[in-house]
Formats: sequence, C-alpha cells, structure tokens
Amino acid sequence: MQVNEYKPLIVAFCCNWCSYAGADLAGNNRLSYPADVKIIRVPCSCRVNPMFILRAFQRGADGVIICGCHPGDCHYTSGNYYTRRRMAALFSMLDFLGIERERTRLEWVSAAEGAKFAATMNDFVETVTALGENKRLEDLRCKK
Amino acid sequence: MQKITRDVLIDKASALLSDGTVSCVLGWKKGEFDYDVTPAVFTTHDELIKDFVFSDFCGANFSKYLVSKTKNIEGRILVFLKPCDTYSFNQLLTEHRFDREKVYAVGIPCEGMADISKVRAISGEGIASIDTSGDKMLVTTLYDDEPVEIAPCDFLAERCINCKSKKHVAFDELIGEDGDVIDSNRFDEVARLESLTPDERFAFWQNELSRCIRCNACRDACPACTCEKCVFDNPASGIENKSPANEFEEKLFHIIRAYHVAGRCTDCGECSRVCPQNIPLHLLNRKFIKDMNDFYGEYQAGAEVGMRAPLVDYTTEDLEPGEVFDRRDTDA
Amino acid sequence: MRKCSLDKLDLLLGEIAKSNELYLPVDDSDGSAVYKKWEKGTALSDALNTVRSPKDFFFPQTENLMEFKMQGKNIEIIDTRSELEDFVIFGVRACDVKSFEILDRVFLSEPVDSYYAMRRSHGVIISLACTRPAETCFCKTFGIDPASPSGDISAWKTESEIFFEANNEKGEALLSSLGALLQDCDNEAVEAQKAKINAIMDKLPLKNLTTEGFGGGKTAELFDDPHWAELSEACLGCGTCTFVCPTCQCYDIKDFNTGNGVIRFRCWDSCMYSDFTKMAHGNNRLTQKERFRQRFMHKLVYYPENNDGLFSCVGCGRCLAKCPISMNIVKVMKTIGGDKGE
Amino acid sequence: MNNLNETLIPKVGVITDVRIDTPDIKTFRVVTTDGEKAFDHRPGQCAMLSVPGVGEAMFSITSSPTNEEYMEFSIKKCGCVTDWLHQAEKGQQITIRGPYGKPFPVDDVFAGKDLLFIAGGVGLAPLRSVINYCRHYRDRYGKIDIVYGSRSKDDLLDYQEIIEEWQKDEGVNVYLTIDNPQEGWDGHVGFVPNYVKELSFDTNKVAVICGPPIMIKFTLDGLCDIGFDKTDVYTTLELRMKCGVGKCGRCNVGAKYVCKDGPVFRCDELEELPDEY
Repeated sequence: MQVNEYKPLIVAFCCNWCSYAGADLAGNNRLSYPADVKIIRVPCSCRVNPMFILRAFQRGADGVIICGCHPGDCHYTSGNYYTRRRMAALFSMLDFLGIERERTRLEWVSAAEGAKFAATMNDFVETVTALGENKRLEDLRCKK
Repeated sequence: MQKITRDVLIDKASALLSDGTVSCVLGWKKGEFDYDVTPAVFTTHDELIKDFVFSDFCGANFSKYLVSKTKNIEGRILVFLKPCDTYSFNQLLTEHRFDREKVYAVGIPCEGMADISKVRAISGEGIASIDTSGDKMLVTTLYDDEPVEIAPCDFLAERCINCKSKKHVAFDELIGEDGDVIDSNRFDEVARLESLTPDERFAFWQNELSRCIRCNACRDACPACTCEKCVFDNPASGIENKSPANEFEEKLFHIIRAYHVAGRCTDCGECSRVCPQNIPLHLLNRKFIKDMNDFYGEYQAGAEVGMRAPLVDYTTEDLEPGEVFDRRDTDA
Repeated sequence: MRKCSLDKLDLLLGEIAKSNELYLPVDDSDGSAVYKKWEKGTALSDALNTVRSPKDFFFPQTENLMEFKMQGKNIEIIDTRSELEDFVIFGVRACDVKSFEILDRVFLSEPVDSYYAMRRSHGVIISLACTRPAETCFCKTFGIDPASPSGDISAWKTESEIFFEANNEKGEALLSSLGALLQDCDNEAVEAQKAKINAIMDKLPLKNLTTEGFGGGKTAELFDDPHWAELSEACLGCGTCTFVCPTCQCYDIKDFNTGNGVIRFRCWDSCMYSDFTKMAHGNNRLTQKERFRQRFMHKLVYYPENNDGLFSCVGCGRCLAKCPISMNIVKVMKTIGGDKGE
Repeated sequence: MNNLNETLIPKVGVITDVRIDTPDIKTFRVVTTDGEKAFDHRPGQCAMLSVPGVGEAMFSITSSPTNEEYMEFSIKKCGCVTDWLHQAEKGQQITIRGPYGKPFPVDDVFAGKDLLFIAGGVGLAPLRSVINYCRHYRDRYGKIDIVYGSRSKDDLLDYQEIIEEWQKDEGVNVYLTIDNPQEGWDGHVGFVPNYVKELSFDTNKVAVICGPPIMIKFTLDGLCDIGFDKTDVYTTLELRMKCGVGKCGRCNVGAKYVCKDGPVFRCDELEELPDEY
C-alpha cells in the first residue's frame, strides 16, 4: 500500500559555481523536478567528504547525488578531478559492501544546464524510487 | 621456520650498539609462551640475550612505532624490518612521519609469519610448547604427549600466504639475500566477492562487520593511521572511540577507516592480524588497492619514497564513477 | 544431582527455550565461539570460551538509557525501557560466573544501577565446568575452581552425559520444570570429572601465578614502580583488552541526536583510550603509560581496596589471547608483583 | 531527594535567571518545572547538569543549602556544555540530577572553629555555598576570613555580594586581590598564594582552598610554611565524570572516586593518593 506512495528522499550536493546555479536556472525556467530533492550547496564538489554521503544515508536519505562543474571547468582548476577519483573509489566500495550502486551518483551540470539539472534529478528520483527505501545504510534510530 | 636466527640478529644488534651506530634496538621480546612476543626497546647486549626472540610469531610491523620512538631519543634506533614492513617504512617517510636520520634499518628476510589462531584451530587449546625450528611447526599441547605437526601452508597468516614481496624497498643494511616482488594471488578473494550478487556481498559483510566491538585495534595498529587527532577521536564526529550502536555505525567506521588509508595502505595486513574478532579487514583495503590499480594503473604504496598516491592525483581522462561499473560488468 | 544424556541435550535446550530466551556459546563463522540465541538445531560450542564475555547480557556494549524530546526551550524526558522477559544463559564458565560477582559489587552497590539490576534479576545462569583449560587460564590465581563453577545451576559435561545441580531456588525451579528429561543420579561421575580437571590444572603453565604484592593499600608502593614505562611501551592504546574482559565495567554516557529527539545511551568505554579522562581544561592521564597503569592498578589494587580484597580479574585469559602486542595482566603481575625476579 | 533507583535519569530543570558575573562566568538559577528546588544538598556537593544532545557535566552547587527556593551554578565558559549554557536564556530547560559527592564537614569539623576560605577565579563557586551556609549559621562558627583573588577586577565572581553582604558581616573579613594593577582598583595586587603568606593568619583554624590546581598547590605549601597542619586544610577536586555515582570508572585518583569519595578532600588524605589529578 505504502509502496505506491513511496517518495524517496534525495540529497543533492551541488557545487556553488555551476550545479547550484543550474538548479536556479531550472527553477527560473519553471522546469520541474521532485520536491524531495534536498539541495546542499558546497563550495566545490570536492568539498564532499565521504562521511557527508554516509551521514546523509544515516539521516534518512534514499539516494545521494553529487553535482559539480564539467571536467576542466572547475572554479578551483582541479577540484572536480579529485572528486571524480574519490567518488569512483567510494561508490565502488559501497557496491563492494552490497549497497545498491544506483543510490549514489556523480553528475556534471553547468550553470547553463538548467534543463540537464531537472532531467538528471528526475531520472535519479525515478531510479531511486524503483529501488525503494534505503535499508542497507539506514540508522533505525533516525527513523520516526 | 625463519631462515635467520635469533643469534644472528642479537650479534648484529650488539655490534651496532657497541660501536655507537645506534643507541637502542626495537625488537621482539619473549613472552609467557612460545608465541606471545611483544615489541620492545632494548638498550644493552644483556637485555637482548635475556629477552630478545625471533620466531614465526614476530609478525608485528615495527614501522609505526618509529613515529613515537624516534622522538626524544639520543642517537639512532635500530629497527629490524621484514620486507613488507619496509613498504610501510617508506610510506611513513613519504608522509614525513619520522626522521630518517634517527633510524638505522636492518632488512631481514622473512619466510612468512604464523597466525596463532590457525595453529590453535589445528592443535586445539592448551598449547604447551611450539617448536618452530624445523620446516614444520611442532605443537605440543597439555593434552597430548606427541606433538602435532603443522605445515606452513596451514599455519601461515593469510597475508603471508599471499605475500606480495620478499624484496626490501628500504634499508641501511641487509642481512641475508634480498628477494623479489611476488606475483601473488592477493586479490583473488576480493575478486571472488565482486563476482557475488549484491545481496550475497551485503550478507557477507553484514556478518563479518557485526562482530566488530570497535576496539580500534585496526586503526591503532595501522602504519598508515598516524593522524595526531583521528576523526574517530573527535567527539564532534559523534562516533568517537565508542562501540557501534547499530549496523550503520559498524559500516560507517570500517568504510571511513579503509577509505582514509586508500592509496596509502601498503597492504601489510596488520588490521586483520590484530582484529580480536577475526574480521577480514584487509579485504576492504585490498578492494581500494585493486580498484586503483584497475582504474589508474598499478600502484604500490611505499614502493618508493615520495610517490604520489592515486587519490591525491588525477588525469583529465579518468574514468567516471558510472563507467567503473560499466567496465566491470562487461568484464564479467 | 540430575543428569541427561548428551544426545538428548538438544531436547533439553528446546524445553528450556520454551519458556525462556536461551543463550549459549555456539561456533561462529570465523571459528571462534560466541553467545547466540538458541534455535532449533543450534549446537553448543566445544570451544573453551567465547571471545566476548557474557557481561553483555547484563551490561550490554550499547544501551539506551532514556530519550529526550525537545520543543523550543522545553525538554521532555522519556524512559524508554520495556519490561524484560526471563532469559537463561547456558554454558558460562567458572571464571565468567565469578565476573558477575565483580560486576554486581559495582552496579548493585548503592545507588543501585537499575538498568543492570533489571537484567540481572531476569537472568538465570547455568554454568558449565571446564573440560579443557587452555595455557592462558589462570583462574586458580583468583581462587576460582573451574571444576566447580557456581551460578544458579552448575553443570558438568562428560563424554556421554551432562549433569546438573541447582545452587538456589531460581535454579531449582528451572531444573524442576524440565521434569522427565532429567534423571536423578549420584555425584560419582561428576566427582571423577572434577578430579580429571584438577589434574589438568596442575599442569597449566600459569599455575603458580600469585597475587602476592597486590591488593588494597598497595597504591603508594606500586604506583611509581619503574616498570610501568617498559610494560606500556608497546601498548597501542586500543580497547581490545577492556572489551573482551569480563570484569571491565567502565562506561561512557553519550547523547545521539536522531533528528527528532535525543537518545541518551551508555556504552562501554576503555581507560586505554586517550579521551577517557579528557576534560575541557585538560587531561590528567596524558600518556599511554598512565592509562595502562590505571587499568592494572584498578584491577589489582583499587578494586580490592574498595571491595574487601576481591580482585577485579578472573583469570579467563582473554586478554592474553587477544592483545595485538601480547601485553597482558600476567606479564604485569610477574613484573611488578610478588614473583619479581623469577 | 533524587530517586535512588534511577540515578542516571535526571529531572527537568528550568533556568529562571542568568546573571553575568564576569566576561566568562555566568551564574544560572535553576528550579524544577514546578518552580521548586530540585533536591536538597549539603555545602560542597555537586550536581550533573545536561543539555540533551550536547552533553552532561558536573558542576558544584554554588548556592547555600539554606536557600530553599532555588539552586545556583556559577559556570565558566570553557567546553561544549558550558558554551551552550552561556547562550541559554531565561526559561530554557535543562536536566539536573544529584546531589553528588561528600560535602564539607560543616557540622562537625568546622563547628566552633575559625574558618579561612581561599579561592582563586571560578574556584569561589564551590566555596560560596559553604561561606553562605556558615554566614547563615553565624553563631556556630568563629571568625571567618576569606581570601579571594582573580586575574582582574572584572574577573571577580559575586563581586556585588562580596561588597554588599560579606564585607558588612560582623566577624567576616574579606581580602580581595587581583593579579595585575588595574585602573580603579585600590585593593591588593598579587597572586593568592603570596597574599595568603603576607596576611600570615594564625594557624588555629580550618582552611579551605579552591582554585586552579597550580594555585591550590602553592597556597597549600604557603599555609604549611606559616604553620598550618594539612589535617586542617580542605580542598575540592575536579575530574572528568560521567555517572556521578562511582560506577563509570573515570574520575578515580587511586582507589578514591572524586564523584563519590570527593570532591571534598582533606589535604593529608589527598597526599596519600597518587599524584594523578
């Protein structure tokens, strides 16, 4: 019964210089994406510590997506290149522990790509909705 | 058995002590039984004669001790390094964790170290004595008159069965002949787990990690874990030094622990050796090593001083996280 | 004394489990023994003892104490405990049974710790005499007889049978409830078993370990012993010894913010950890030497001083088997105690 | 009284008043939600205050037991809990449990004696409870001397009360000192241990010292120099505490638990304990 109404909680870490502006643009252009995407603005995608991602899952996120500038376009020259390596390692490790790989994603969204931002979020929400609730990285104490 | 004997090491240490090359010796001290050796600092020939041991049970990696032992000492400290210890030694030097000038490193050959829990599983509890002088280990228990014979393949620690190198990558002096880097099967178990379904992998790790008592021994023994203030010591982290309240915290601790040494871990295997609950923690570290080898090219932490670890480096052509899985799926 | 043949042990355990939750040592996937809840088909482990001590049953590693709900400036305190069912722990070794007495003196002395007391009152302990003591055992040093364990019910296992003797009303009530599964018998077989165990005890390498030189009132003499520095030299500062120890009872109280309230819980803590005594304005045990000393002084001097000479160690040997650097209470006792210069 | 069966479960307390004493010390008035005192205590005892989600910490009760309306805590801002408390406003609820520890022997040892109180900085907080208790039962005690010092005039705790009440009491002498000369201060300048030596009290009295560890140490030495016996000097200790009832195992000095056997110790007792506080 509840499955039909299930709406995943998504945490999106967005780079201040691109994806966050991309999200703004999506809003300005009246492009819709689910309200269950909670955006957290970070100064650069490489600010996202693996602990942030695990914490998000602990606090009830069903999916975590990190959005940064396209490779080569980092405001700080190379931040997103590091992000790419770090997230490749982390996502692979989560997968190794048997945690659904579709729950984490890294996307490059520029400030001009409002449409891409909305599309990415819609796609990600759809993917996570299909997966259902996050059970493998949940902290029961944080569930009501 | 080890090719090198206690006497050779004592002679070497005594000579270096008496000619003033070193002021103290980091070595193994005998315990109550034949297997419970403790790392200790010796300063005289007499102390060495009295308590120094070298046997199949001298598995502890001394490199990390150098961080604390090189502080506040006069002169240099002699340390005996097995091949795998030398990788940690280099890695610590890369990270400027101790003063190279304060150390006199003597490389010693290693035939692989024993895992006492494997020995116990075969001999049964109540070990009265262990003779490691022959090719096979002879274990006498309180309950049997005849010793049990155990072959190396049955008593060697997992990390030694899959030894990655008999080559010393750092030393001031070498005793015996140097060996070679070995083409080991150390990633086989990781690959096996990767080939399982996510559900199977989840069940595997759930079972292993559920035994964790958060004693922090894996962190405290790890030669790559040398932060002055660890995130797991920081009350603001909310998970400092305390037992895991649930499965989430078990995973959080072990993911972050392994992640923090990713690219710096030399695969010395101390984490699994010290785990009182026999959790195969080295598999998490090896997963990172294997991934980085696959994604960014072969890399062995500690092979040379001053190398740049994969996670603090990049190329503009790196794989996207999504492609990582695509690639593995097509491989499989 | 009553007995049951070993092939009926499963039936017997099933009978106990009908009205109580039943826990017993079973073989874990890594080859060591662990206390697990009995289900049909669960077999009693042959291992000498479990890696984790049974103190978990009364003093769990993590335990919620209460919850707070906050709204604006207001706080509501909620006692989240629910009533416990009776439970039975089967197969507790003599040393571990003794450890309960040591914990009792801490938690049941005034003011009583109600969390511990509640668990304790609901637990029935069926001890089991050792058959194969290990080289790491030194319970005799603390006056414990592994051949005659206490507990609510004592049990002895021979090749083919298992024998039971109730030590109090609680135990008697449980044994009586098992009815026809048990037969009355004399204690001949048990006496023979005891003799066998005692013969082994005389062969143990640590049989001569003595507590001489330790005990209440020894603080001044031992606190500044020069050997503490060398003993603690290699200590990694991990919590292995404290967490496998059946008598270590130090705990921490912490808050966890769940996002919709605060859970206050307590969990085991270790005097070996660097932040154990850390305060806002400093730490009175700055180096591992002081933390290391605290652990052994507590067990061998402070605790006996406050508890009529009872030592806070039961000689189970867990720390001997599990310390990553093989430093342990036996080495400490031999170095600074009565055996000095042996 | 605190329910003995539920030692770890606190009561809800309300902060009804916050007084700014010094730049880093505030005094909080706490009552239960019914507006009553949370529990009775003796001079020198402590209570565990907590802010859920932030932490719990032990504080000495600075108000006198003779105050039947409320309890007061003088708290210096120096850690997580205290930082949070310093931001709290009137009406904020916290939790409180206690009383913990052994009080000062005000009714036996102190009775009929001349008393000397020596405090430094926030160390006055635990002593204020005894001082006001002794002032309340003035006829039970002899002469009362109070030496109190702080870094500067602004850092003197309870300054108004000292000036307006203590100094006006008969048989009560207050000697104030600050570490360095300051404009608008015409009193004594210098460290407490030296001042105590200068004042050269007669030794037929009971002394109580509280302050930073270094001050306690030098003051005690100073008192011994002018002829005091350690059996006549008391002090209070502070270590990290979690349970408050001698079970969590961290506040021990030797075989003594500060929360249960202390915090009040006689200096000769203290001397027998290992030097680990």
